[in-house]
Amino acid sequence: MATYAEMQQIYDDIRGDFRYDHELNGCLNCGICTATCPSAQFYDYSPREIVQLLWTENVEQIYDAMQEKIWACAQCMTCAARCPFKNSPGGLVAIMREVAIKHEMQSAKDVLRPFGRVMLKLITTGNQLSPDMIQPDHFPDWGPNIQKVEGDLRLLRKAIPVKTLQTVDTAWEVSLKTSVEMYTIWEMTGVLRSLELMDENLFDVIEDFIDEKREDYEDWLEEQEEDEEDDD
Amino acid sequence: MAIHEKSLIEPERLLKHDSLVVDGVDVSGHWNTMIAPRTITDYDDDFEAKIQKYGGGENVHRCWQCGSCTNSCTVYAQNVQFNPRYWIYLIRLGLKEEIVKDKDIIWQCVSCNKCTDICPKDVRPEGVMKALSHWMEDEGITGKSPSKIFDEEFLDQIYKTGRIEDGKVVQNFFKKTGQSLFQDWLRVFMLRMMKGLPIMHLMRMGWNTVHTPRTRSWGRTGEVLKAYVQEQKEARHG
Amino acid sequence: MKPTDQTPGNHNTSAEGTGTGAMKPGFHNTDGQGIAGHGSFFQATDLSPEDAVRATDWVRKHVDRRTIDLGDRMDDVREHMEELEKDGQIIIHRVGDQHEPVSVKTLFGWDKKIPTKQLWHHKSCGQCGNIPGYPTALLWVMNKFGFVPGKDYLDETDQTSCTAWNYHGSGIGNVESLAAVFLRNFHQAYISGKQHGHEAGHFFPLVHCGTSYGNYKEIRKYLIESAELREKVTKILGKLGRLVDGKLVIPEEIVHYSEWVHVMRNRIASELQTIDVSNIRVTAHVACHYYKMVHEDAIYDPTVLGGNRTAIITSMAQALGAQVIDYSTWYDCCGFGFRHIISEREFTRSFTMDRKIRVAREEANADVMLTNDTGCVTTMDKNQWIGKAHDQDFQVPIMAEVQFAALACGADPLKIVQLQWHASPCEELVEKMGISWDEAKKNFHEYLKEVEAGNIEYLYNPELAYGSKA
Amino acid sequence: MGDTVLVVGAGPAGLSAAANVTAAGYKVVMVEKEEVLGGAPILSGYARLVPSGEWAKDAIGRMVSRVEEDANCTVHKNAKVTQLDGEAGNFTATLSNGETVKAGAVVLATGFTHFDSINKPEWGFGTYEDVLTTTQMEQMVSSGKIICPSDGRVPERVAILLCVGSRDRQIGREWCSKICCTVSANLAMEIKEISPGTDVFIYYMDIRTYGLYEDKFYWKSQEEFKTKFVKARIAEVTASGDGRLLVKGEDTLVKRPIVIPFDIVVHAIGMDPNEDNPEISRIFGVGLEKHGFIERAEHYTNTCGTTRRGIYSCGAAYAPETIDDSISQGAAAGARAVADLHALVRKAG
Repeated sequence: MATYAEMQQIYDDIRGDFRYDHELNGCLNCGICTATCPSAQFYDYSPREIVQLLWTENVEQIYDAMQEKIWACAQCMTCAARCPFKNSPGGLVAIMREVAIKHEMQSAKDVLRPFGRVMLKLITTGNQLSPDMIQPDHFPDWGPNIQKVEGDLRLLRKAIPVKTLQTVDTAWEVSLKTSVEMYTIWEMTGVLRSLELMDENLFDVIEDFIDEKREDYEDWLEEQEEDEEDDD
Repeated sequence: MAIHEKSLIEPERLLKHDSLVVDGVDVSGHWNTMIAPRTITDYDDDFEAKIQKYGGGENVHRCWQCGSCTNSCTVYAQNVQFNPRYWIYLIRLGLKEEIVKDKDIIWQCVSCNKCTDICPKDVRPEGVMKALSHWMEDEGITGKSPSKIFDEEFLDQIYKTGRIEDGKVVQNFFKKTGQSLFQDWLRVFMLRMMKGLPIMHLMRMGWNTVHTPRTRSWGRTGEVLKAYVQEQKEARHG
Repeated sequence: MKPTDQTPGNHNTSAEGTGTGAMKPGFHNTDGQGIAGHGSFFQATDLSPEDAVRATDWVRKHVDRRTIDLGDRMDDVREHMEELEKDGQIIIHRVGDQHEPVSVKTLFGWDKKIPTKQLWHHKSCGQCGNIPGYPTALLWVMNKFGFVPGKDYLDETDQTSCTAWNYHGSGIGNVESLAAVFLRNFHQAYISGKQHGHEAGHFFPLVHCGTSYGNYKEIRKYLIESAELREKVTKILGKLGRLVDGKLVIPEEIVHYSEWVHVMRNRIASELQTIDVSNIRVTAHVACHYYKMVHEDAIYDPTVLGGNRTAIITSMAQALGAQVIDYSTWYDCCGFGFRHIISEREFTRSFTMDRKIRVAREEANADVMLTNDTGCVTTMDKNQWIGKAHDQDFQVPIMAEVQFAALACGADPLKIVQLQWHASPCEELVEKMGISWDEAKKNFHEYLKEVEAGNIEYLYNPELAYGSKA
Repeated sequence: MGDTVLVVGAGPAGLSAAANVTAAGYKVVMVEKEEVLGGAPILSGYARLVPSGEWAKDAIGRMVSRVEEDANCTVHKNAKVTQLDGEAGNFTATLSNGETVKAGAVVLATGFTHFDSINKPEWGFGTYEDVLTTTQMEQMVSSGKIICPSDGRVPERVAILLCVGSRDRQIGREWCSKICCTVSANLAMEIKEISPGTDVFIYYMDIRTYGLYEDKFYWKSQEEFKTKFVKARIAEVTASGDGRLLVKGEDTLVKRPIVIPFDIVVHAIGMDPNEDNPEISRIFGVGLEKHGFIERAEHYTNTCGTTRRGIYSCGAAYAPETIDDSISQGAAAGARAVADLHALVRKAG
């Protein structure tokens, strides 16, 4: 359990996000957001209550909501499109999630764990999903008919008449240079640092991968230069 | 894969086959788990009128949800789940399922009547709590409350004899509620009472408990009374 | 009212009476008391459909229904972009005449330019990984119009996902990273023409993914609003060599593929369609991130759904002549939920079955549900089989509107529309459209042998995918 | 001319202003853009008025005939002011019918425009025939029959949604329209009176039946006519497969989402600034406040003033207003205009 000062700091961090005033103008407790919220149909979760907690600066219950409730949000943003006050409850939840990560909250770690494969793929390749991630044995609940033509995945991907899609371990082929540019973005915007806080093992794996790819790219650049010299 | 936000779902809304194969695929447990929605999809338009037919519930439609009753409530001060304002709202819209969730606390009203005193629209929340309790008993949602059993014993004696014998009421009440007659407090109570009463009075009480005399020329009055009460009840609740 | 037999609001779409101050015949009550149907005598008894239209029609005297003054709170981000450009802070990647744009109206009646040519395909990771028929159907339709790959469109490897799925799912990421990814991708779009001998700005980005589209629009707003964010991101893009004259490049419009389909719908129907789909009952599901994020920028068309709901998907289905059927959860999300579809699957499948698939079957008796985003197709397509576990076997085929359009234009359901990747019963729809699934499947198996032998048929020259080497 | 007041708009406020000016012995030229006098209550066919309970036709009709029978009042129907020259004490107005009017003072009683529900498309107006506005429901009440426009059946349930076009930043309506709570409570009673088998539900955020409207409308509607007030602002209205309407909201007291079937949904539409206000502002040279209503001058010593000397305003031209208060304000504006003329006479004398 966090101290009051820590909870206050968490609230201050939420409040300090430059989007905060944009996403929260006030609240008349009308319930339109919750009415349109898919999660509210199934969970005891209510964007109205989240907004009310923030609006009334209830730091203890804000902290409480960050243990579990904020992760129920489906981020569909229907609430934002509907709110008569032009608040964005979903946007506020996004800020709260970022702050949960910054404060290394357990809820954020729990939520991230099953997302690890997506994170790995995303950060190393710039794609978030790949065909080889969708294997029937990973998704028994998607049924036996997960695809209608049986056969080797590699071959079926080759049968897509678009060159960039004939891949198996990425959704589309991403050039090496592009991936390396992404790594710079991850570093400079603190994304890798966030990941390190959340899952050190995953971070280590990703860092090794990044180093390797960067070396590949350096090698490739040298080759290019040599080629050019040869051309001269 | 466990549901991370499981505490946000009432257990009865989780639909799950522990062991299930569909089209040759093993989808046991969480692979087939589904959640039933918590959305309210209709009102029971007749429910308010039903409660209004119970004594005390007549004014429930006047409520405008100011919350004075809950704020002033003696029980609420002990248990914030005890919320007359909320139940009144549920009655008005006929949201029975929500009411039933609180079946184990609604009867706890102590009839202090502070709510009725403070209500700006004369809803008489105390009466509504009684009406609601009685409805739940009639529907079999809750068992008979001790006070209901007491009332019945009381009435039964009236019907039979036109009068009540305190000793017998207590005796039968204890029997019907499955409580032992030999309770310490009762023993002390009886002993002290006996000490203070004239001997003739005590003897008459003892005699009456055994012989249960009837009010003079009571005749069929009890039967007529009983039939009338039943008639009234049927007229109210149909 | 028989909503199952008619499109919602289609009683509003009659040709006359939508213009400036237009009044239909019979608008005035004969007793002289009524102005534009405002009469004191409500024409309520036994209304014919025409009279029912009239009963609600007085509002249509308003000229431009949604050109409402929203004060300072709803201003057009594009105007601020112009100011920033004048101020020398950014470069706008404009939709020019060479892109042969079509102008459409958005929610508040503002104009939006949709380029129809010289498009840079900005792919969707979910589509490409999971529903490849999405991009192939789109490219195939463009080829059918005679588009020249490398000139009229470009599909290349120098692009990444928008990364917003991850952000919305896990919370890892931030506005700066999303902004840097957005600007990096769109800078590449801006300069991509050069490698093929065109000017900078030749290709205009066409975003395939609904979430990318919503995310980019939101991020663009933040970029325009916040000098601090621009400064931070300029540093990053500078390091990547992704500035032009030291400035950020921001597109004038952010364009979703379904908007392209919308503006091309009549040409698709008149020039390409070969199959009659008038017997097909269509339900539409519009991606939340298409019309709920930065909602002032979504397309609304008075001739589609009375302009009361966003036009895309419905407009395509109507142009092809299909029956579009309303259903009560039209506005609902699909249940994707970003993290939910991976790690909170109980929610996703429950929501999609209860609020979408069941309703489409029971209320609309739909032959197909059309949508315009990866997440929605995946969610509704893959999660309906498990309904069988709890007596919810509703069987509604799910696909993108562009896949449906390609089918209607004679595309091969497997080779082109790639329906083999779908779990929902698309076979039934294909058969109902008069296409033999079995034959298509047989042909496809034959084709797989060719592929194995290295004889692959491409929609464009594969070399084009590699603009810059590496 | 120094003995004439130009009154623009012949609704309750304008009719009241005109009558008060002539009562003080001065002349009125009245300009009305529609072909009948009476303003919104007549043009939109209101049923019985709040709080008098009189039929609009009778109540406002008396105001109309009082002015029409007044020899000192000249009325131009189907006409607009297209140009206003001069200054306080000496205005010259050119009308669209070619006439010219000289007046010492001007009263703008130009009223409001009903909110157009089409701007709130997710609430189903214009999509479903059984979604109506309060003005349409008033018309139905006037017709004496409560039925679903789609198929003529008697509705089992009617929902009235408050704050349609009011208190909504999404669509740039940040004001409370003041009258809708009371009008809706009144309408619920009228519906129940005509159709006792119909239950009426009012969906609200908070109820603003201020002053004496409280017991006469809110309480009465609830206690005597069994109107149910549900604390939820509705998010969307769609139709179910059986043709009934579904209203989707969150019951904020039960804290659960609701999707409830109804037969008719009524939008309690708010009051927009007169859609002609930009034009009115330009022609008369008066300012508009930020929402688009006519801007008030300093109120304490310049009651009914606008930003231009010699031009006064009243009623719903300023802000959402009740009929009764519009009439009072019209009288006040008339008095202010007369005071100006009187000052001219004294100056001339």
